[in-house]
Amino acid sequence: MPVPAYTFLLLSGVLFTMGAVGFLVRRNPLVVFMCIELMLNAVNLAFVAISRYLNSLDGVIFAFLVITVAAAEVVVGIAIIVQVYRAGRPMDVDDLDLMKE
Amino acid sequence: MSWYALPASVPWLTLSLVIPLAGALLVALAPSEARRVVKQLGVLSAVITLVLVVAIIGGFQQGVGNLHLQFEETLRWIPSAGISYHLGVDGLSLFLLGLNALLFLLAIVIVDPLMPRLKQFILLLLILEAATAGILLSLDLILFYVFWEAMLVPLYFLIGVWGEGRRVYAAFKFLIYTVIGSFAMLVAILAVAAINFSQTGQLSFDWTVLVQHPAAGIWHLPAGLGTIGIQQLLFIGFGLAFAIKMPIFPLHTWLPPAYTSSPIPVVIVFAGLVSKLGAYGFLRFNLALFPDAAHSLGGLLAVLATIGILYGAFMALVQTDLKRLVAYASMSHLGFIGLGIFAGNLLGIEGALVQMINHGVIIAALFLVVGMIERRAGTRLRAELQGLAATAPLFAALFLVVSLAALGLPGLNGFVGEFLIMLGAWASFIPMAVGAGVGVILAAWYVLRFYQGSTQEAPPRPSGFGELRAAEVGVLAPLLALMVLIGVSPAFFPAAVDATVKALPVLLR
Amino acid sequence: MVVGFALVAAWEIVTAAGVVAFRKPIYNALSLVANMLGLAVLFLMLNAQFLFAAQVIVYAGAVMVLFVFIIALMNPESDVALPRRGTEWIYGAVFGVIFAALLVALLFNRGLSGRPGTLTPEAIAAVGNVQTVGIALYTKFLFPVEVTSLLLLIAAVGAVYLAMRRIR
Amino acid sequence: METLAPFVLLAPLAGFLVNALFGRLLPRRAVAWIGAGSVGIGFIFSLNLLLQLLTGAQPLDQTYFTWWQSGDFSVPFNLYVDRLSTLMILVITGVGFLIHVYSIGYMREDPGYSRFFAYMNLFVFSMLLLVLSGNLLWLIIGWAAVGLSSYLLIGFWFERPTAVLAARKAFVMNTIGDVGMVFAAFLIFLNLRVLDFQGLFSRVHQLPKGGGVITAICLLLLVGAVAKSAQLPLHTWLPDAMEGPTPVSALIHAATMVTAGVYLVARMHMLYDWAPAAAATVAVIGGVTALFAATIGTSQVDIKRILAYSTMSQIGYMFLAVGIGAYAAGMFHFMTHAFFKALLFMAAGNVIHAFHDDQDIRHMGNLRAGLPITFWTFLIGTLSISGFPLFAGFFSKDEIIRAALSAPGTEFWLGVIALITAGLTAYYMFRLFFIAFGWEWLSHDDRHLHEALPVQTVPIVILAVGAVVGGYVPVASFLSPVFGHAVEVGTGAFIGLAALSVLVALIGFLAAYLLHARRPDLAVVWRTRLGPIHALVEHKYYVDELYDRVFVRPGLALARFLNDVVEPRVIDGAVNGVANFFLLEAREFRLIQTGRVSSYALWTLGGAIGVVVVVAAFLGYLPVRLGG
Repeated sequence: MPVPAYTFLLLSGVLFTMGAVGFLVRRNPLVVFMCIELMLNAVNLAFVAISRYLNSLDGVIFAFLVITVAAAEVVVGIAIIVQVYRAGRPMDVDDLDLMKE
Repeated sequence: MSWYALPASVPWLTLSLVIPLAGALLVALAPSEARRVVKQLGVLSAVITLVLVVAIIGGFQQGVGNLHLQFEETLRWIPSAGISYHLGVDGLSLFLLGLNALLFLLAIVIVDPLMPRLKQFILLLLILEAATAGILLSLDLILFYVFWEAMLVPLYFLIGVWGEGRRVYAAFKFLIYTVIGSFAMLVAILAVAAINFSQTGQLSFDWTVLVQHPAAGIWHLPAGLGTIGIQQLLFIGFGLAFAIKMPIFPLHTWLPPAYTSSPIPVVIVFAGLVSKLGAYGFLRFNLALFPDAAHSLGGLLAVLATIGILYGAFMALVQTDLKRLVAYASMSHLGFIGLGIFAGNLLGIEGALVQMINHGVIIAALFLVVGMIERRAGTRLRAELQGLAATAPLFAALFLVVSLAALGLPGLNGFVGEFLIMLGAWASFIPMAVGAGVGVILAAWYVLRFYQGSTQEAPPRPSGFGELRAAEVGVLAPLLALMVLIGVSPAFFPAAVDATVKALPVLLR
Repeated sequence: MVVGFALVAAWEIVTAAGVVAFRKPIYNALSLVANMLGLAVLFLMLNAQFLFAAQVIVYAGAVMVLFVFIIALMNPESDVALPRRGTEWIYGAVFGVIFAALLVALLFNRGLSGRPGTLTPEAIAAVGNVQTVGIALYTKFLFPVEVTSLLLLIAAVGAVYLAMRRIR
Repeated sequence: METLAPFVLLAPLAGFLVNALFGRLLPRRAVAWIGAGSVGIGFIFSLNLLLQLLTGAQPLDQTYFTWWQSGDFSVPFNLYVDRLSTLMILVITGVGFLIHVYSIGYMREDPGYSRFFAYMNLFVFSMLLLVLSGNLLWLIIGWAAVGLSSYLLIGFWFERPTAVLAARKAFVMNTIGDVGMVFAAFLIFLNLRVLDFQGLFSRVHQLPKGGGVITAICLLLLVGAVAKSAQLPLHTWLPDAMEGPTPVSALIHAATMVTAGVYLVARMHMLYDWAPAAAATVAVIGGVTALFAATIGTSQVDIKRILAYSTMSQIGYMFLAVGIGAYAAGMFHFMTHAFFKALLFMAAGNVIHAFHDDQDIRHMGNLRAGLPITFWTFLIGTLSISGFPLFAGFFSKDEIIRAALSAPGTEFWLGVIALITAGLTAYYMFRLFFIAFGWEWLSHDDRHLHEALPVQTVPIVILAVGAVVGGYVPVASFLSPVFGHAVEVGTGAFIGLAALSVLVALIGFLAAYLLHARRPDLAVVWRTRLGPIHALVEHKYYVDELYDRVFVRPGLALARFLNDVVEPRVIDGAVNGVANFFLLEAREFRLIQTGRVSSYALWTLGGAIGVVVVVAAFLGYLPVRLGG
């Protein structure tokens, strides 16, 4: 095994953390979405890596499903962003606090 | 009750979850303008559920089955994590299941067909019914947790959207409290499975597995701060969620605003059933999985429960809003249930079990009465009501029976539970039983102030207070019948639950 | 192999930093495309050819086109113009560091364990990667696949609905 | 006997159900027939039971169904018919029937006619249940049910605020007694593992005689008895209970329910014999209450309240009797008291009706012409209660005084108290009689007083017969299978003691005659001379005021304090304080409900970290170890 499994997982963890931090610090909703994609991808990497090292396909299938779900999420999310943009609101997630009481 | 045997091939318990959900689906598909159809669909699915549950109760056989569980269903869910879809019913949950079906039927029946967003209201009620039934039936900790959280969502909206007064505040306070408790419980659930894994090498969230291997061990606090038993820690984790839900003093401050803000159909199931789920959780998990901790912490909780009895009674004495009054009365009664549970002996626990049913019946009836008063008089303030017995004698008579049951008159159902609970408490902690006795006296005081203040003296106020209609009598009738039945001849109750309670690990220590 | 992995890993981290750090959304988007392509390469290294294809087509292709398209359409202002407020980002960074540290600690403390399955690369190669995945998808994982397809349908309907109505 | 006993119970129950459910639809005549008839049927069944017992039938203990069964906690519903309970049910149904008949006339103009009879039937049923129950739990159920019917009937005229208050007071005080009895049941069960009487009586000797447990049991039972029988210190509800209709006072607050405490002690006599200290307490409470209530009775002006204090006083006698072990004497007095006190109340009811619901005796007088039957029967009742020779009260009261005086030690002093009380009784009863029924000094000849209907006077006449001849019923020997034979005193002592008590009664009579018939001016002089003492007695020793200051007001004040200060400031304040403490650093995060996605995400991430840490620690993946 030329590349040990945990290196993939390490990379996955780093990518996930970067995505999470980005999600927290960025306020442009589009960028926030991209950070989510980054996190999802990081998880996919972990799935596939473990799948590979355990000689199983389950992780691959799961990653496939994650990709699908992510696609669906992006579609709906972007639709919402477009709506907000058309309503003339600023592109800042911190100002989107309609969920407040 | 062993009246007959139900065929084992039918997934009865799953059906009792699915029917309300199917009803919810049908309601969702119905056009919202068709108000009558929407309501009738709701009533119909609640009726079918009730019939099904009664059939289950009739087919329940005392002392049969693995760990006395019957109608068990197990489906693989996440086998690698030891999580499964595992349902079953035993003496702890049997009658609560019936109460669940009955109260939801009543709640849907009394929904005003002209209320705003009727369709969504009934939809949420049906979903809530499935969630609460799921809580009672699930034997897998994760499944239980899922239902526990699922209950929260419809309840939050039912209060926040259709409530009155500071409804959003009330709903949010309830939500925050509950979520804090749930978090503690989730951590404890994971920990229970992890500890079981480290002790037995088997990863399982199944109650039937975990109950056979109580957690053992002691955790040494860092820096030599002493030790704490693992069971005690887990007990507190679960107990926090259940204590908030019951609620146990002093975790009750979400209750008065939540009950006061809820519309009457919601508060019937909220006070009548959801509060009991906390008590049920104590029995199902805390007493079964952590028997040692139940012994060591039971005394403290019994003290808190007794304080709750007295505190709720005193608070009820001076409330001016009838709904708030009943809310505190409910808290006081729940103190009794807690006391019975933490007495940790056979009679105390059986008393608590029967009192859970009684409390559901009584509190639902009290809130129904408050709703009837409010609908007619347009007010809930005690000071603005008087002498209603003169214009509505039938109402006063039924109200009287409900009040008497609430104050624990021997011969009605409230007495049965209170007697057994205090007997159990007396066997364990005499001062707590005496405190509960003082609570009974206070109950006579505040209930009669409530009853007499609104129905007696003259002249009648408001003057145009109308007599009950047949439909309203019909709604109260099953509750009154249960009050008398359980009060006079409750022998069927221990006959069904005895085996389960006797097998509770806390009693075997 | 190790050298290749090191290169791709570096590439991944750099592009991810780009996604988080760039001020103009179009640069973020382009960084993300680069990141996803790198990830696809990693999938290939892990013997997941099917996923490699899916990643390139769905993510790097469809999803990113959508992003870029929207950015071009709306031309949103960059973050620079917005004044910095609050202290949340500090919490974010702190939590992120803790989280990463935790993951690393866990990984190095215990390593990996698990029960290996039978689908070694050789076994997969004997049938063919796509065929193996396909068989698994439509037999063992049929239900999740169907549920996911339903989810996609709902998402499509939802997106159309959202696009049609104007919110206040 | 097996088949008959339940019917005694079922007859009034059926009457109650019919009148309660359909009473408003039925004609008044039918309501009356059902109400009185069902009790009459119960009386016939009771007579049959008596006949069977007299012809040698054994006491019956029959179980009908199980109430609760788990572990060794097994409570059946069983009826226990022996001579004691048979005596009780005879009085309850017999006197009860007469009072029901009387009510047909007395309540004829009341709009709540069917409600009244329903409540009355409910009471008779509950009282029978109390008496016939074969175990402590069902006795408690009957105990509370009579309290309920008493509450309902005191507050029968619910438009009157005073009636509503009186009803609530009675109920709450009785609840105190109920709780005491329930606790007694706990102690009995936890120590002896039985609740049914047969088992209890056979096992009571397992406890050490005079020990703490048996004494505690008896004292707790006594709490219930004291509350129900309006003895010190739980007596204040009974005078207020006179707010109810007069037949109610006659039936419940004179003849039957208030004597339930006596029945309880008599029924539990094996326990009290085993706990001498508790039995002595019963006797002392009884003696003190008898004197206490009699003194109050001398100063009241409301005709029903005087009778109420008289009832308290007479029940004090019964408590005294059962406390010193003279159970048969206590039950004997119970029976004669039922006759003459029901008679007195019903006669008083006729007077009150004649005066259009005015109950002040100072407004009455000279009733012989207007209400002849009532006048003469009331006189018979007065003579009987005062203990004039050959009347029923003479025999029963004498038996108690004799038992007390002939006993050694403190009981002798109780006998002296009983003697003094006998004199006071004669005084206040004849004071009442002279002022209300009167001599010539207050002539209202222009008044058009009407004697009551025959349906009201006939029951009174029947009771008057009972008040005369009741003393010749051999109650003691009838009850001897239950209590054993009473100690016989010699003839000389018998005559001497009888003469003593007659003498005392005569003194009371003469005092009343002098002060209230002969020289009313003297009464005024003495009243001013006794100023403070008279005020103390007239205000019933300020017990009501004391309870109000010590219990009611502090209770409500505590409740208000909890509601206004503790709940909002302390408990809720602590909750909010905790929330504020944790969220102080990040004001923008106020209680998570910022509505901002990023703050939600922050919480989520924090939660995830927490879960991972805990789980990892439990699984042993971290240097810190939790769990086994």
